[in-house]
Amino acid sequence: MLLNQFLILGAVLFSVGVYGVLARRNGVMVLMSIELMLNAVNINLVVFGVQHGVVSGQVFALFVIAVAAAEVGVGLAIVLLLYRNRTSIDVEDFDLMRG
Amino acid sequence: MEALLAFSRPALDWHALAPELTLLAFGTLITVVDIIWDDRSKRAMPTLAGIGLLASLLPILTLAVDGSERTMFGGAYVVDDFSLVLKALFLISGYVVILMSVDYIRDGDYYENEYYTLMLTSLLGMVMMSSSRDLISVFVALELLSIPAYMLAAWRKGGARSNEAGLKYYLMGVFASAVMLYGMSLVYGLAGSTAFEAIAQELGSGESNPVAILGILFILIGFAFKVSAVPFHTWAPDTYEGAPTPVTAFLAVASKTAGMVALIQLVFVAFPGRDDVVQPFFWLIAALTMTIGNLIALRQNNIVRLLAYSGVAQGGFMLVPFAVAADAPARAIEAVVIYMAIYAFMNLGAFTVVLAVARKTRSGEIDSYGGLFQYAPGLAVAMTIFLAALAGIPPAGGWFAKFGLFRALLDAGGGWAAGLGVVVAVNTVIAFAYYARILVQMWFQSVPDGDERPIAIPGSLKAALAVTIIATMAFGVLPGLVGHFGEVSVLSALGG
Amino acid sequence: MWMLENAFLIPLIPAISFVVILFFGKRFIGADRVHVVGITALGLVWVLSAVAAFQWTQRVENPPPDAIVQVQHHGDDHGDDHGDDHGDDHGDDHAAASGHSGDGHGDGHGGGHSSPLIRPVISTFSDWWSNAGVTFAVGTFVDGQTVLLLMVVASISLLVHIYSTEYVKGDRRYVHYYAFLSLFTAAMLFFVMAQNIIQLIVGWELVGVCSFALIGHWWEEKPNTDAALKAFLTNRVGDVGLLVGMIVLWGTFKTFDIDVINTLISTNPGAHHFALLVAACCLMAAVASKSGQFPLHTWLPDAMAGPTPVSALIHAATMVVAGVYMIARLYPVFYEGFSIGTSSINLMAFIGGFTALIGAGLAFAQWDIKKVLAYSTVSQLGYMVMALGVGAWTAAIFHLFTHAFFKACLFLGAGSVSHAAHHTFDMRKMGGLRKDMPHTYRTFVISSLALAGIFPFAGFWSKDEILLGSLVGQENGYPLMLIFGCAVALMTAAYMTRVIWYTFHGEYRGHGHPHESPKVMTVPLWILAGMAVLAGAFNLPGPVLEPIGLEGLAHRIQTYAEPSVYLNGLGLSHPDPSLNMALVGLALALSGILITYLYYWRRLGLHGLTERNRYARRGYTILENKYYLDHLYNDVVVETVKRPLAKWANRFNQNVLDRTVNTAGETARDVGRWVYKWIDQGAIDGSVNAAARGADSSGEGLRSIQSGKVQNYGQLLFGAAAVLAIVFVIVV
Amino acid sequence: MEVTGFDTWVLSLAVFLPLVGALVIMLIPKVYETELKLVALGSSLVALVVGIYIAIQFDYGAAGDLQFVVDKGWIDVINSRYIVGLDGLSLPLLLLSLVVVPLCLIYSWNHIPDPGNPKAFFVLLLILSTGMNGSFVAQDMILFFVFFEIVLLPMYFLIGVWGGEDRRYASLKFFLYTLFGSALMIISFLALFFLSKDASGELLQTFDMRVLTDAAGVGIIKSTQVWIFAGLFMGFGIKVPMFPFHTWLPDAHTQAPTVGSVILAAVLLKLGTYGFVRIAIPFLPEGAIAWAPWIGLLAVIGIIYGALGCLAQKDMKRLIAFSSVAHMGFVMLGIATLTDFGINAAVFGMIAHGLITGMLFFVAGSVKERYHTLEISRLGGLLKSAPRMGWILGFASMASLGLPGLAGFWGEFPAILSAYNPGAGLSEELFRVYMVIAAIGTVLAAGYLLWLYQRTAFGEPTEEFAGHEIADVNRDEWIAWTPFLIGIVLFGVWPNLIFNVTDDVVSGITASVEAIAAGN
Repeated sequence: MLLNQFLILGAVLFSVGVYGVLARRNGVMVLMSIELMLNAVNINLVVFGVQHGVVSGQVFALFVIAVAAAEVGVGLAIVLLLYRNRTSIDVEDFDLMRG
Repeated sequence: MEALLAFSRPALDWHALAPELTLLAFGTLITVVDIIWDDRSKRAMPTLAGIGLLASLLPILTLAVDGSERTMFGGAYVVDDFSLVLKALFLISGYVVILMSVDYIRDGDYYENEYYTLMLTSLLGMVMMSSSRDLISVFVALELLSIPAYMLAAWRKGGARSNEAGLKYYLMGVFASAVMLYGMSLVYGLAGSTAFEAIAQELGSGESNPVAILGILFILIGFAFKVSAVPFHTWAPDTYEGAPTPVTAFLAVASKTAGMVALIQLVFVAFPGRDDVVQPFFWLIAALTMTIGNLIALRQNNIVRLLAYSGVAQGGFMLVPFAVAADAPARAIEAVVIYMAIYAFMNLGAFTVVLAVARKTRSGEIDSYGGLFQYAPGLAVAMTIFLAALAGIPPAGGWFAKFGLFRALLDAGGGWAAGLGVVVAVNTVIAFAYYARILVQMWFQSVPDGDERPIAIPGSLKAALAVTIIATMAFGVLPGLVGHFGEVSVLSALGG
Repeated sequence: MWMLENAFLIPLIPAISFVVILFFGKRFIGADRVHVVGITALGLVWVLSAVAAFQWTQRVENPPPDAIVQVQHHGDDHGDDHGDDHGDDHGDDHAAASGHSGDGHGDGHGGGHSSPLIRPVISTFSDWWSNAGVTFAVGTFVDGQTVLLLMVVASISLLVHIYSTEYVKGDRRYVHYYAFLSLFTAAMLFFVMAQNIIQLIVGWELVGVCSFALIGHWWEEKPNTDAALKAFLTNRVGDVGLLVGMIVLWGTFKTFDIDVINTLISTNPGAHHFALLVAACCLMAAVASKSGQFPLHTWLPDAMAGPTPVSALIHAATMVVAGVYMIARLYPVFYEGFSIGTSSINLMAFIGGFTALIGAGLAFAQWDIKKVLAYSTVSQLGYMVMALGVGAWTAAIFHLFTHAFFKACLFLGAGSVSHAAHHTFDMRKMGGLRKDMPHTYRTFVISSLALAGIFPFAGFWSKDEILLGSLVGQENGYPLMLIFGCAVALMTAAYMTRVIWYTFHGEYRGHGHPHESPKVMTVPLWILAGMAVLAGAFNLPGPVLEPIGLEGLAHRIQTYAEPSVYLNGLGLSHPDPSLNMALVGLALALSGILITYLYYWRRLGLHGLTERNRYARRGYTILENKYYLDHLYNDVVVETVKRPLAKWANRFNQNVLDRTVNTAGETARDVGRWVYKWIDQGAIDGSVNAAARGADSSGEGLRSIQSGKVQNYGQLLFGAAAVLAIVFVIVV
Repeated sequence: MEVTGFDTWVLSLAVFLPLVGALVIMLIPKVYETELKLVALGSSLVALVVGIYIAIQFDYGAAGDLQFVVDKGWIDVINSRYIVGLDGLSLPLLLLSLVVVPLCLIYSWNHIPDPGNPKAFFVLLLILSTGMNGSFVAQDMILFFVFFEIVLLPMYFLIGVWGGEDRRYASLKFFLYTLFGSALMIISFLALFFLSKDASGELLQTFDMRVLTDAAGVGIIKSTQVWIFAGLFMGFGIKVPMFPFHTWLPDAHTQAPTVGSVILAAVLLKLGTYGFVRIAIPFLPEGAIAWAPWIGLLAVIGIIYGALGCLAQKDMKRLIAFSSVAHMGFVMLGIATLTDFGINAAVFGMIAHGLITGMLFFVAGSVKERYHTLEISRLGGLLKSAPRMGWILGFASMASLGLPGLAGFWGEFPAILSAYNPGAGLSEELFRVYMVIAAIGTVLAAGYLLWLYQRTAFGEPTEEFAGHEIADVNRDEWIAWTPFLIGIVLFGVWPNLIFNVTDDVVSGITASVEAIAAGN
């Protein structure tokens, strides 16, 4: 099967996600990028699972999806909180504490 | 349909799971109680949470007495002495944190019940972490302990700093766990299984495979983030400063310990054969963490921030034994476990004093400690003991922790180990330089604002202080106590 | 022989009196009556010393069997005495020793009167200290040399105690004064009966401290304390030599016991020559500092800042001879080290002779009477050292003996003078005192004659032996030393005459009315003067006594005091008395007096010295038109003696030696300051602090990582991860 | 000697009684000042009595063996045990530390230095005392390490709280130096633990000093020994302190309160030299032989250097502090020779230096208290304004410059003497050069001490203080000082009191070193 292609897809997705996290300044976009990374992982897991012919990979993927949902929930809550207090979701603005 | 019904429940060892279940039960209980009588229940909450923790200690004791090693879910979840020791440690430190929180949370009129629920949930994650021997369970445990922690960090929802702390912790956390997951996926891909034993067999075999190295590194980095090792520590100071102080204590002790536990299992159970990657990696990380953490700490003026960096440096000390994981595994594990145990108490103690003092001075600046010895000699002496312990000066406990490191290093022997030993020695000195700044303020300076009214310390804080002081001194004078736990945990962790 | 075994009592008594005076003096005895304690103690000491001396003579005259070292069974005997100290090679001990001792008798002191070799009385008391399981005892070592010194110290110290009751009456620190006199006496006695070289060191240092304390007795005035410090520090410099030298001895013989060391050398001469040379040179430094030998003598004149009786006791009669005493005590070391037996010039002899010369020269340049006497002491000590250097052991000790008395007498006389003349020592403020203080005058003159070496005064005999010794030497003579000796003999007579002139003749140039000192001061003077006359009788050469049929009494000091038990082994020989040498010496002394006399009394003096009052009358007229007389006689005396030698010596002394000593201290301090400022605070401490600052600032720098921007954190995290990944993938 | 009944715990008693006293005091409220002072003095005195009992019971015939040994389990995990015991080497030092503390308490009875607070002051002194006593009797390396470290914090606070103007800097410096040293020391201890083998080549894996002494480093190859010794050298050398690690000492001494300086000089510095004699040399003979020339070199440098430092000082106390560097130089020279003479002299030197320099610091403290300055140029005429104190200062100076008949001499002379032919095949030429340099050091010692004395005691008081009434030695001072003065004279007159006790132990040590040296 096309193992390498899937892996490359995963890698590309992951990289895009990383870029998004590090470059985008909009908090929501950052969250989305993280989702991208997680999904890259999922692709890997599923593909490897298929390749090895074991189910555990897909199970792992399911866990990841579930956890990701929870994470994003918390993330959005925090972003909302910040927006309420600071009327901004630009992650660059939040540097009260440094040094 | 058939498939659905075909599901057969895996065999559960209820005794082994009792601690987790008890925690879970109390977590939900708190929520339920809160729903039933909301405001009237506030006072009961901390008590309830405390009882919950103590209650879940009981099965741990019975299990310890029983002593047999119990494995479940195809080796994904193991209850052995090692895990028991650490579960106990988590629960006790959690209990101390709750003692610290009571008045803080109440006075700040934040949500109380949710606070304790989350605290218990996070602890549940840690307790699970110490038993996980499988990528999936490790991952789940990690997230279970992290997600509530994100919320706790942002607890003061009105406070901009608290929000920011939460945000930073959250973003970095999930980013790190994403990286870690990617590593896990690669490792899984090579091993074809998520169980540690299997991974050990697959990856353990000699020749180096770039993908494997990448996977291992990413996983390790994920947890290096958790234990705030340089250069993955950046979130820690900001989060510690911004988060509510009890939460900071919780993060600095419990969640860091959890990360260490995960690392122990990964390094000694999952990647025992890969010392070519593991040892240099940790040598580098440990040296960096100690040194940079200490150096930056020299320049801090906010005590919480100073303790944060000191915590980073302490984490570096804890990472030292991993650098000789393969050469002296037994001593290494022992050293880490002992260090974690002692560190938990001395650091919690320090934070407790900070809380108590802050009740009067309402400030986190080091200068605000001026003349503490004059108006609150008790607190000053307590703080002195904790700082001495952190600096590793007998008879306060810390010396034995440091001793463990040196012991592991020299047992491994060789130039690299000795070199790291010297790095440790130098860092001990640097570390005392900034601990001394607090001592100087407390003992040598006069009170900045001449008010010398003694500090009223609420009972719960007194209790927390008592526990931590007694533990710290006991570990220092009779290190055998903690040493024993270190020993038993070694045997089981190495499958002995 | 009881006294000889229990000699430790002798130093013990003054030690006790020190404690009593210091701690109970003021309260229980009364500040003005403490001298009673001291004098009583010294009286006791004197009696005991006398007993010891008598018992020693008995031991020599009819020795108990165990005291004799049979020349024939020399080696074996020692074998018994000193156990395994040198258990080997008895055979050649035997031969060598007996041979030497044989000819030692042959040309020994005229009458061929042979004395058996008497072993000293050594008694040890307790385990003083111990090392490597070996314990080292403290004990006493009594032989003729010891008892001789005991007598000298006891007598003079006693007289000084008595004399001081008047001299320092009403002093602000009367108690301390007597306390330290006692302590000094104790230390000195302890030193002379030292059984091992450690004890030598101890006594040596203790007397030094007492001298420090007594020189600085009037410490309110800075000059006094400076003098005290100078004395102590100069002696410390010498003590380096002492320590090292003694250590070398220990390293060579692995024992501290003086008797063993001496025996080992004398029974096996020639062994470890080099080690002995090193030891001897080091010890010479110590001698130079303690006994005021060139070039470390400069402290001695300054030491005159102390009270005069102290100068008499410490800086003339006793402490300053400690060096000489040590050489005599460890004579085999020096004899072998400097190979005195074979050479015709050696370090010790030269230093001694040279010191004698410059000392005498300097005595001319002084106006302070005590300084004249101080330089005279330097010069006479040089004599003794020179004598030891040429192998004339007995002569040296004999001279030490006689010199102690007449020099003490001179100092006390000077003290009495200043007591009369308003506490000045400047001879220009004196003059014509002989009428006012006849006793002082007479005693002073007697001792001066003794010092000048005029027949039949004590100095004549001892100085004669020294000159004789350097003439004959051992295997070959010491011509240079002889020349030095003769020159000094002449100069000594000369400067003493000068002193007498300025002090007692002419007319009184001071103010006030001088008066004779009370009996308590003059009686000691007379006693000492008496000794200055008679002391010579203790070692008269045989020929002198033959006419009166007393040759049995000849060479008493040589017989009793000389440790032949060691010296014979070295083959030390004694020159036969020579009339010519005696005459030459006498002639030199007389001519010295004569020239000076001419210088001050004009040529009429040539008629002789018998009718005093006439020359006195001349004296006044001389003073009226002094100028052209000076001009006249400068050509004769000053140009030949004073200018060249004295002035040069003085300049050298003041500008070179003295300045070196002083500037040494200054430079040490400057070096100290420099090192402290630059090395200690600068380099060492600085580097440490710099490291600390470095840590601090690097911490500051690292803080910039913590930008507070979450995305920078992320970049750092992922960047680090990537870098690590790449590195490991490549490396591993 | 089999230990029975009371004797099994006398040592622990002597060690921990002061600590008990400290705990009791902590419970007494501040206001009962006299009571807590009494408790402090009482506990330290009882400890002293126990010490005297020990000294009486001590079997001097077997001074070479450990006596009153107690061997109980402590940290089984790392096989470290609670082993205490004392032999001829420990006994004098233990007594010294037992004697010094109560005297310091008495001295500070009525004048606690600013900012007062006798409670804390006495508590710290007592904790300090426990640490010092323990270090001298501990026979297990870990136990030794713990006691060795316990003294740090109390001294840190004594200097930092009750010290002079520059106290923060001084105290921190003192602490960091020592901490660094002891960190390296513990590394070396562990290396010994893991590497030591017994004669049959079995790994010992013990911290028991007795065992390691017997093992005498067999089975540890030379290069390793040298490295381990280096660690110990840092640990102990900084404590001594040896050039060039000495710079903490003058600051600490100058800033510390009087009794702080006294204890520092009298006991704390001895921990370092004691460590060399007790641990470094017997455990690692080959390392010792390899290091000896360098130690000797640093020692003689220290001698000259400390003296020069003294000559430069303008402050009396700082001068005395620098003189410590010189004196410890003699001690270290003695140790470096690896001979009985040398090491015996070193031990004697420790005691003598403790008494003499302690005495000098006492006087300096009292002078400071009366004149409110220690600037030498401003002092003067002490003999006139306070004769007795002047006398004591003179006496102590004389003792300090190594006057025979007083204690100082017996620390110096045999040390110099031992350098004439060093043991264990060390280069004679080299050490003879050291010997001469050291001997010259004695001259400088006389120089700075007498100059000090001349400038402070002799002459007339400076007009600044001419009018003032300067009180002479008072009762407390007499009580505190007399034992020192007696000790200085007693040991000076009859040195065997100490040599006799230490000799056996020292002979044992040197014997093993010689054996090793002969072996290769």
